[in-house]
Amino acid sequence: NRGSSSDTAAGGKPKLGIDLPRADTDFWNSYAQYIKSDASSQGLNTLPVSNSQNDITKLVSNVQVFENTGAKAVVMAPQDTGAIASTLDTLASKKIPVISVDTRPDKGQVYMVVRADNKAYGTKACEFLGKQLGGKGKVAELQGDLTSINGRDRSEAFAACMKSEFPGIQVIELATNWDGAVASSKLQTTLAQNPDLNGIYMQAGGAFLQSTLALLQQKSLLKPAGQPGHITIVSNDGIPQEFDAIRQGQIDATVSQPADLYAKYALFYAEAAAEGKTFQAGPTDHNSTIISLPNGLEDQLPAPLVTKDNVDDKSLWGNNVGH
Amino acid sequence: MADPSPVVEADGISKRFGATVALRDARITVAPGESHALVGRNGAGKSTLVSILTGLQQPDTGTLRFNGEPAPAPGDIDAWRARVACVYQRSTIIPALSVAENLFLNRHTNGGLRPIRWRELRSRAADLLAEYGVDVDPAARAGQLTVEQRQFVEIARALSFGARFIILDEPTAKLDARGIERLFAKLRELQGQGVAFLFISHHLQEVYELCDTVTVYRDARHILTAPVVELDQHAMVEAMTGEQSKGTEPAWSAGERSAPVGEPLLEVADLGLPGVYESCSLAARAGEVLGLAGSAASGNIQFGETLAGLHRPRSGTVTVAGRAVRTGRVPASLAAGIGFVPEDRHIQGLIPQRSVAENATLTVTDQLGPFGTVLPSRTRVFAERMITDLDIKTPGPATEVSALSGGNQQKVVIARALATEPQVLVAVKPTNGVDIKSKESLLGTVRQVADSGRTALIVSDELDDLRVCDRVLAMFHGRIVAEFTHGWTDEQLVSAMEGMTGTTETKEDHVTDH
Amino acid sequence: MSPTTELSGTVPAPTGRRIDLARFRDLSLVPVLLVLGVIGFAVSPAFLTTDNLLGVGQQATELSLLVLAEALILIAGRMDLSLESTIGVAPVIAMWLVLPDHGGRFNGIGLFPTWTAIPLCLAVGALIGAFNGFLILKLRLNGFIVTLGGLTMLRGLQVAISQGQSIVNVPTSFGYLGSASWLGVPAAIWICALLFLLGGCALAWLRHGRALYAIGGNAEAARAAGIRVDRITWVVLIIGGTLAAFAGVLYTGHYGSISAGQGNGWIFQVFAATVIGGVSLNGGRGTIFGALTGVLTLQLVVNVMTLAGVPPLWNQFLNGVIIIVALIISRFASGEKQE
Amino acid sequence: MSPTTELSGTVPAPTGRRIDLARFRDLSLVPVLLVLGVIGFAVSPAFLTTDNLLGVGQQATELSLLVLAEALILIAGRMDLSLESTIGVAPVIAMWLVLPDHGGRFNGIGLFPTWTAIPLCLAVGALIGAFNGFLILKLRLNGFIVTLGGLTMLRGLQVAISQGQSIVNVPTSFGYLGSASWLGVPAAIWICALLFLLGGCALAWLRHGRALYAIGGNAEAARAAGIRVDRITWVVLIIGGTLAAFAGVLYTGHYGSISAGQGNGWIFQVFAATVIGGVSLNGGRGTIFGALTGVLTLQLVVNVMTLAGVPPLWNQFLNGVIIIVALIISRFASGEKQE
Ligand SMILES: Nc1ncnc2c1ncn2[C@@H]1O[C@H](COP(=O)(O)OP(=O)(O)OP(=O)(O)O)[C@@H](O)[C@H]1O
Ligand SMILES: Nc1ncnc2c1ncn2[C@@H]1O[C@H](COP(=O)(O)OP(=O)(O)OP(=O)(O)O)[C@@H](O)[C@H]1O
Ligand SMILES: [Mg+2]
Ligand SMILES: [Mg+2]
Repeated sequence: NRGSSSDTAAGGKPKLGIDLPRADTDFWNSYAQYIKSDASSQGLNTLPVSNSQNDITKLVSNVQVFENTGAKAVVMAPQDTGAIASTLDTLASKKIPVISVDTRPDKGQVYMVVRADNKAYGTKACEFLGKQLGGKGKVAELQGDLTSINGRDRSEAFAACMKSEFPGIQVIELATNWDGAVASSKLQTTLAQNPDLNGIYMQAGGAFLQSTLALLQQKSLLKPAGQPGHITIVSNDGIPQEFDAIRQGQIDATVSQPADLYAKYALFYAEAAAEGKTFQAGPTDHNSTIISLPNGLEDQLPAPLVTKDNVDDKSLWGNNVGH
Repeated sequence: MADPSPVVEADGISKRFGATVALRDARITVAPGESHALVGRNGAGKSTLVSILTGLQQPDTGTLRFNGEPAPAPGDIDAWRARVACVYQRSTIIPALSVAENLFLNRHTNGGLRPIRWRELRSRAADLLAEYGVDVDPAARAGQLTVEQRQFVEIARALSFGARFIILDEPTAKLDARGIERLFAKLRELQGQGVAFLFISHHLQEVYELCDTVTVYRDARHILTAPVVELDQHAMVEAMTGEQSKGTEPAWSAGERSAPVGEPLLEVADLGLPGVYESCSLAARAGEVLGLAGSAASGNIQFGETLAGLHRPRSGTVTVAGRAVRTGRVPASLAAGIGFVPEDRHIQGLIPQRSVAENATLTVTDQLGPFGTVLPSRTRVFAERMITDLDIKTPGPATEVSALSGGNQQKVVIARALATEPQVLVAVKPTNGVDIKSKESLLGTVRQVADSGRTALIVSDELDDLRVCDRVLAMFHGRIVAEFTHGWTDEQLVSAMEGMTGTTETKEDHVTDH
Repeated sequence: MSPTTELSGTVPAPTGRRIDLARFRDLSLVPVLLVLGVIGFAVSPAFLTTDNLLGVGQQATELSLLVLAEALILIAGRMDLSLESTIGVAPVIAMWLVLPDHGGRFNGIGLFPTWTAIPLCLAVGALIGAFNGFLILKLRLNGFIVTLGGLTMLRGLQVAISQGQSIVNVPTSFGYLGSASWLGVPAAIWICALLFLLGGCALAWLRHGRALYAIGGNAEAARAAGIRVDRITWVVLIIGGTLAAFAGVLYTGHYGSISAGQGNGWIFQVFAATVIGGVSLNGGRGTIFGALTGVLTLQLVVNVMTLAGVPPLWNQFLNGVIIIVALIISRFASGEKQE
Repeated sequence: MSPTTELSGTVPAPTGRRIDLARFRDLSLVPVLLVLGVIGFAVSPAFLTTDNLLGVGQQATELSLLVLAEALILIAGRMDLSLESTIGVAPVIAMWLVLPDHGGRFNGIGLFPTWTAIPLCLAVGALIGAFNGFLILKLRLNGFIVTLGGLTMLRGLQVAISQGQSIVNVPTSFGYLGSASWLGVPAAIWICALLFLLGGCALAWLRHGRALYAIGGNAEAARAAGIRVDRITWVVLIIGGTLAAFAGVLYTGHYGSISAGQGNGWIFQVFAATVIGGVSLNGGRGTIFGALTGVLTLQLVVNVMTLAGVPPLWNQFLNGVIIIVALIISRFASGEKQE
């Protein structure tokens, strides 16, 4: 796909501008692969896919290029939900609809937000952990970057749920900047201080899984579920490595953040938007609900909790990724 | 001598830096055991030749042979060092390292993998320094030494290589009289052992004192080589400058002037900087050039710097034209009309990467345009005037000052001090590293300052500098110990600077014509 | 190689050549910009449109102000890494001071009326600069590490005050400059152009501007020449902080909110732009104009790469390669060794 | 600042006293470490346990190797920012060269047998150092910007090769050193201690080690003394790259995979540790031991803050504050101005 494409769209399809938020995490790479394969299998007419490297200013400049090269709809995943506002306004003024994946912009018109509910992630993790621990114990929470909306939603929901449902559980919050090494180091300290730690909630398996497992392995704390001293671990993302870990009994559960559905419905809505279709709030044909936001609509995709029981479910994206 | 071939033989050497031709088809030959002087005006290419002879730079053209054999490969400095040792003009002391390490840099041990025996190194260093009568702890950081001590470390290092040929590029510029004495003693001793020297200096009497043969360079070319005895000072200066030299007595000589009278323009009362100098008082009248002599540790330099506002004295007052100067602040001193030529142009004098014009006008940026602006046109005009007045050799006012030769750089520093048209010019070693011709003109400039009804204070230990003075005060260990009106003899002044003076000599006229 | 090299044409170059070269030093990135322009033009017809170029210009504004600040500070022989945090924390503190203490998603303490937001923001920037100056000049701490600590501390302060959220409900007055257009060109571009012009003129023709070069070149010599080194350095640090805060104002208007990660990681770009633009890290060298070409180069690289549709995975790699290539071109265009 | 200077280098003080101060310069962080220890002890009984302290030690290993590398390079008067990317890209390239071309989640080209992974990784690090050396010493480009470009480029290369994935299926031989324990102490700690010891001894007692100080102190003078400045600098850059690659080996073993963001953003910490540890950014000064105390300080700060349960929102702020306070303490403990 070359940039100097002619103005006549291939197959008469409208041009779509797609920006990837980053290329250095497993989750977003899977998303990128799905986008690529879905776009080519559906014969969509995409402009060159850009990558904003987790930098809002790059995103804005990429979107500007989309505008200038004739995009009829834009798919983006603004990791900074505030600073995208004026770009959304500009796009709205040019009548270019926007599909926002994974995050919900604070301000500015969007055609559709495609995401799973991050608050629900936190709540699900809390409920699972609370039940497994029988409502008491100590849980370390490996948070993300404090400036990330998704991380914050997960933290808030997790904290709120723990407080109301499982007041007997003490939560130790550890800020990590999405960095596995920082997570490992803080977890190690926490373990030295609280040898009786019996639960861990990792807000991003992609970032923390390997370093946490390596640490626990080194400390001989990776005991199978049911044994005394077992630390219950709930992760988040649903990447294949987490599934492997669940199968081996190293962790107990993860929340599958559906990269495949993100890609699929991002493209679906982009295509629809470019063709001028509209949607209403309410249940959809793909097991989700569209809710209405002050500044647009949001399709809340299902985010199933994966445990040993359903880890081999073929419909989970983590079981289909890659090759 | 078994081998009659010269220790070094350079022929047809050319070297250029951008637009500057530093050497043009130059040659030099030094015979074994010979003490060979190389003289020439600032920028004549002497130091460039040195860096070529020592392998630091490669000539553009020319051949170079040591003892009849071709020179070593350019990168192989060790091989060069075996043939020739050098005291460079620019300091090669590394301040953060200890004295001992500086002395034995890169020769700590024989093998690269053999651990350094520090204790042994220090004792070797102590022995070496003792030969020069330098009393410093070999474990001290070199950065803490005085300029003179550093120079001795440098000299000791070069001489300790055991090379049969040693180059000294202005080694005496940073030494006081006693230091020079010690150096020469050492050099004569080595000469007795058959070591050959190439000696560069702007003090021609040193050439006569030490050397057998002299080579003169001018404008990047070889002019002549002759036995020293066959070339009197006139002829030598003539060869250097290419001009017929005029009378014997320089125009600025203080010889027959009548002592100026009138109100003192500069008055210093009871000035003291703890640990450096104490209760120093002096007064200088308009039209007077006052000398402040003193050896390295006498405190005379710090005294001069204090007048310029670089140090805040503990006690005492400074008055210029009857008005008290706020001490310890350079802008206040400048505003009071004190101009300043600092001791070391590299440290306090120049902004190396800025232009000659900018450096020369640094003190007068407030006069180069309205409303705090600095107009380039005025800056250039101002600088061009300075360049002509002081005869600064530069391609133009926009040239980076670092591309000038040392002597010309010094002139830029003086230009900077004169730019403010100061009432009182405080000049610390104003002719440091400056060639004989430029020295005349620089001292003439200082004299002119006084003659135009202002006053100048020359802080120096160089007798040449002090000869221009109407009056000389000698400092020793932080006190003013003697005063001479014109007509003093070198011996009197030197012994005063060394603290061996009876106070009786003060103010007595020993009129002797020289 | 033997030291007996052969004579190779000793044509005495006419004097003045060196001076001219030195003058062209600031222009050494111009060839790079031209190359980028040609590539951009070849790659996409959208490149040479007003829309695209104005877009590039506006995206460059905030970074360019940081670069202006850093260039001034570097010329004076210092460094300030904390600029990248000032651009975020100054607006946040201003908002915290002016926004009402209830009702919004982000609540302040409502201490000052809303219209004071911009002055307050600038004042915070100045204060940060003054604080850095205090540590560096009074306590004589190492400037690099002080401002590195400052970078972390101020970013942390921003996170703490804003609780990690973006602040969306900024007063319109605060957002105006970053979002308005004057005569069809974004106001931010006008303002930056003006500030660069002012900075450039000050450095070229003002006494205190010239003093920066002297201080950066040899502070001791500047002091001996009567320049108030510490005072001027301090003022420059304060101006730097203020410019960074002002960049924060523009950023906020441009992107519609104060984002929690505002400026995060920019300091590398700031240094890259400043130094490939010819400003020396050792002080005393460089011009504002050179720094500007540095920013434009970096910004054009991103633009051209997006237009060219570089595969996302190779994006960052190419970015790095291009910085190095730009450096090589500008080194050989200026003919000067860089140390 | 008042313009009154101290009299530098006038009177050679009655020897002994000043030298001792200079020697204590390397110890100037020791008071800071003590204070941190006391705070840690007060804050939690878990602080002074073997478990915790060994944990801190192991967490410090990878960073400490980068600091060792940077300290050597800084002492020789250069800088290398790209170390933070070398720690990631070297292992990835090694994996790419040894892993089979099918079957795994990450596929390589299987060019070499698996056991060569570590040597290959080190060789890649050395190559990166050599490449930097080429650009800096042969093309005479500015080292700061070259290695800044290198940082971006290498990080991009890592993303491109690994396709942004973490590489989990590393050969056990590759992961061994980072995860093993010898005599109850992590192998990584033994190895780092050994390397620091070697580095420290080389700098103190070997001619070529001392040459680094001479080069960093005054390269021209070093050259005049017969030191092969460029060659030694080049070797130091290569050693630096190799150490960073080795840090990558330890990292991989320690954290169980080669993560795509390995080392991201570390260079700030590397500089902070090195400089608060007393190594001069201008070259020619500092010791390996000082640098080590710098790393330990940074690591202990994180440890103590975690033990103290500092609220996450204030974490980063405090971190910055502590760096500055440490700097102040060490400045007054050593009694030296830092420039
Ligand atoms: N590296 C260089 N780059 C540019 N010009 C240089 C360089 N080295 C020397 N020059 C120029 O070459 C000329 C000769 O300089 P050199 O230092 O050899 O003179 P010199 O005879 O030693 O003078 P002085 O008596 O002042 O020491 C001068 O004009 C100087 O500016
Ligand atoms: N790379 C360079 N570019 C421009 N000028 C240079 C360069 N290297 C040396 N020079 C200048 O060439 C001249 C020759 O150097 P030299 O060793 O004579 O130093 P100097 O300035 O005369 O020393 P001093 O001031 O101590 O007498 C000096 O003026 C020096 O500043
Ligand atoms: Mg010379
Ligand atoms: Mg000279």
